[in-house]
Amino acid sequence: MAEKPELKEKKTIWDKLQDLPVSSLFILVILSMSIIYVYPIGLPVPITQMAKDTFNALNTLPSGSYIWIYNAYATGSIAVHEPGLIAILRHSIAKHFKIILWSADTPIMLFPRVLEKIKPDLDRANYVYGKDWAYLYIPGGEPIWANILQDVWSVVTVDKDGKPFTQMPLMVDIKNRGPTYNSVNIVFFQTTGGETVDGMVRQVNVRYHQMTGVRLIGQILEIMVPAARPYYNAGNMDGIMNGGVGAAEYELLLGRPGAALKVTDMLSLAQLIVLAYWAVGNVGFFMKRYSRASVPKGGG
Amino acid sequence: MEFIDIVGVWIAAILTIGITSISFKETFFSRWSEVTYLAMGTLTSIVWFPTDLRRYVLERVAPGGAWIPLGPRGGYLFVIFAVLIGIIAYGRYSRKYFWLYRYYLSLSVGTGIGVAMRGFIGANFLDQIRANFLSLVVPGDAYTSFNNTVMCVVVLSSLIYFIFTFKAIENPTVRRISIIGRYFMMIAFGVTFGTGITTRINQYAGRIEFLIIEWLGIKPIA
Amino acid sequence: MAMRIVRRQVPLVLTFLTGMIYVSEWFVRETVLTDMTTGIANFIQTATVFVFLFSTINLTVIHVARIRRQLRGPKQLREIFLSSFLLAMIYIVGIVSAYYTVVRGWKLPSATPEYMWWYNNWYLSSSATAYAGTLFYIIAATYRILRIRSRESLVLIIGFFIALLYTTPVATSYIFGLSSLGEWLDRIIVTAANRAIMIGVGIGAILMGIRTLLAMETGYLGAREE
Amino acid sequence: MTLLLVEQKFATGKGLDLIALVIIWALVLYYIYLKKGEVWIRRLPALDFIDESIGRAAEMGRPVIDHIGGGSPSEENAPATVAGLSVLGYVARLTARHGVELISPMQVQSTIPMAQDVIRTAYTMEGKGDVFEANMEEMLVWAPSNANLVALIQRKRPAVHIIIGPTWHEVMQTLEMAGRLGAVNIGGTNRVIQIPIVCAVCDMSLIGEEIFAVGAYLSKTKSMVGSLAAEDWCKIATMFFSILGIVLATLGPSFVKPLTDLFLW
Repeated sequence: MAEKPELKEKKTIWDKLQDLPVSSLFILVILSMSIIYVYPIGLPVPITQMAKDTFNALNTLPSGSYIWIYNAYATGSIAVHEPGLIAILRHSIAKHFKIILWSADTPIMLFPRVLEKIKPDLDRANYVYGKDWAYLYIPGGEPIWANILQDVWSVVTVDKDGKPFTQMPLMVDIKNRGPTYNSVNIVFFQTTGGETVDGMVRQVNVRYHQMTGVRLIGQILEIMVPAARPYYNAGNMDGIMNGGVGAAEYELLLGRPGAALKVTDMLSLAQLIVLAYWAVGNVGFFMKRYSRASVPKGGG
Repeated sequence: MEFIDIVGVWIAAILTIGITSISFKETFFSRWSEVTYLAMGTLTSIVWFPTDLRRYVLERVAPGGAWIPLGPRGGYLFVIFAVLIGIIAYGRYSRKYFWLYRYYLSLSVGTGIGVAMRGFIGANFLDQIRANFLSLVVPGDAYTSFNNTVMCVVVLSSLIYFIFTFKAIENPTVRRISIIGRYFMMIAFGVTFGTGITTRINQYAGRIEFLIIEWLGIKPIA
Repeated sequence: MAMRIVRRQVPLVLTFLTGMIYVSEWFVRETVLTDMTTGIANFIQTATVFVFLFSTINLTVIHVARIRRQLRGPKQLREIFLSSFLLAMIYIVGIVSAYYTVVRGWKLPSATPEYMWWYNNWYLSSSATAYAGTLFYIIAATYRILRIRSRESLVLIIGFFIALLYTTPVATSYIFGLSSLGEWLDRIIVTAANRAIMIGVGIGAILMGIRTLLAMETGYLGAREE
Repeated sequence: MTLLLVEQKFATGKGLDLIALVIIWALVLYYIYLKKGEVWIRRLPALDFIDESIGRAAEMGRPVIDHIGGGSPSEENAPATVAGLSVLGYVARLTARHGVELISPMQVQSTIPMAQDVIRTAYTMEGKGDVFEANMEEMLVWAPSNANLVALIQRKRPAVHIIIGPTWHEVMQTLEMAGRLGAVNIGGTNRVIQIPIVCAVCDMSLIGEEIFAVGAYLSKTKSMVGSLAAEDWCKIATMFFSILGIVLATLGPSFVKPLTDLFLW
């Protein structure tokens, strides 16, 4: 921005509308989100076909199936992904699935928060760690996932706390059933990075869907849905949980309202405020341009 | 709740407010929060060092391995060489030995390029071409026919926009097509931008939730 | 000349070979190749373990340089205070936590309660806020930048407007047809435009890879020897 | 027998991938070594814009921030990182020539030495090697995350903010803050999800694959520019096969099946 000679022009109302301090917008958004969180209105949440498909992908499996959950979310999106993970875990526990989770560093550090919330469900269903569910520490991307589905024992032999697989009936059972893909009925992944979706589709759906009928669902951020939707339309993915909204829809379908559902009110209100601000800015811009055009040339 | 937990919640709340305040204006408070975050991010690599050392170095030279540098676990020689290269990377601090780290880099970049090339040729190129094979006339389904036509127009016109070296793109007709492509891309960008706002609101909701429930201790009305 | 070969040509050849091994491993089922790629991946993993100090050295050097310069006014003092605080945190918390992970039998840092306290309260809150704080930047940009300046920006804004309404749960339940319009845009226009961009990015990256492997694009090694 | 061996050794479903890759290699080699890169190329306005804005930064006496994104060189974003580095090299030469302060925040530890080498070479070529040696650590400042990048921008108040390379959510934050503080934004990324944000917020943006072309364009060596022609032939081939596929698919599913099978081979 080169220094322009200062044109002493009087600030009109339209100029002011264009340069409202952005901090006012921030404060308005924060305040409205906080207030509506404490006093929720309960605005309606329509349930999309995509959410229904995601729910049914899990719901139509027989009990005793194996669900593999890959977590790859960063700390910033715990508000989006934790409710999704909790909903899926609750659903799996209710359906008596065998649950195997795997992830790299960050989600392991975040898992205690989730465990705290699903503890009652685990106890009620008599889930025993090592027999009915397990959490593995496996860092690495696509090549590693390929190996996991081929033979998980070749990748790791201990769980996240260093407990050997030989002491875990679940993992021994998986080994006895032959290649690992025999013991994978559905894969659920959560990610904040676009590359994971492509990799999961390649390694899970493309390689094994025809062979074993494995299903693939995932929770991704809303911003990634346009890029991932082709996979869903083509049947490569059985369902996509559309970020926080998707988690809220899932909670509704499951009949266990949780953290995600509370967020939808905040979402509606905050988006409307943003729209209002945007409209104000554009009105200012247009009126200014209009008044400028009507003034004879020479004003600036 | 123990004292240490209460301290923890307060620190977390202060940092949440401090990091948020960066987007408002630069103040001492915002700088302090940013520096704290920088410290926490940087020290993570120090904290993980023993674990990484054990996992990627010590376990790989555990007894019972081989000296031959091949195979999934790698031989002793291979690991020792890797350790040397890793340490050599610090040669960047010396003007005389700065070329040493290029050995590390060349392997690293070679891997990246190889992975990208082999992945993109199928997923980004051929699969996408195949996805274009859409029928423009689906009997008895005007809606799908229309959708397919639109898709083909968008893909082809956008592709023309990206051509660099053919003189033909200066031709007014071709130019007009490429501008149409650009307009379609702009709509798509707008849609993604809009969904971006939704994503971020959802993510920030988690912080507000934390402040209200854990810090202020207010129970929302069900 | 000999030095030049060691300094420059050998790394370029290594890049070429590594790239080619990875590409051929994709197409040919040969145990030797798979072993080689796994070997290279492990090699990089092992070597990368040791670059962990680059960041700390950088921060320390900047700090020392700040102190060496004469103190000039409160601003400089503030910077010195902040960077001292930064380094103290890194060294004390980092080294102590690393020590504890070793003492506790080389477990993952997540098994060290001392570190987890720092992680949960200091790191998690700040990183989560920093990431989620993108909200404030994106809404500020919406207000400041998304103005209907030209025909092109008008088109962009139409897409933006529909998408923002479409992702608002309350709007989709009250405005008829909005959800199908939004879904149509998402499914047809966005998919198609993304596909064109993906094809372009794919080809561009492959060509960039070829240029790099052929040692034409040597930017990453410095443009030439001095 | 030999066929069986080939069958065993060759991974299935990747036949056309291999052929396409070989053809692309052949095209590149043809344009570089036989045509000697004699091709016409359209202008990329973003590049002249870089020159102009750095000149303006010199007039204003404010620094330039060039950021190559947060991709690791050993992953699939490597090509984009290399592209970002070639722009960084060009920018560094300009800043060395004009005597503008250059800051390149680094997000990944293993890219620090790469950027160091690039900037050092650029400064040495302009005869200002000592300037680089004196300010090396301040130029390659460690800023691993978005908050650090934003704070850096707030502190330094750059006149020009360039971000070219693989980027994640930090691109939104840095571009908006730099824009609010009056900097000129130039951006480009290869990651499909972030392209819209770069395109909407930047003063001048490079969409998708343009960032890969920039390196070739900036180097001004004929062979590099020549390889861009190979890229365009790939796009022509894409269009050709797409149109062929569309025509066959419109005629009926049985017509397009051979072509689909070819692509799946």
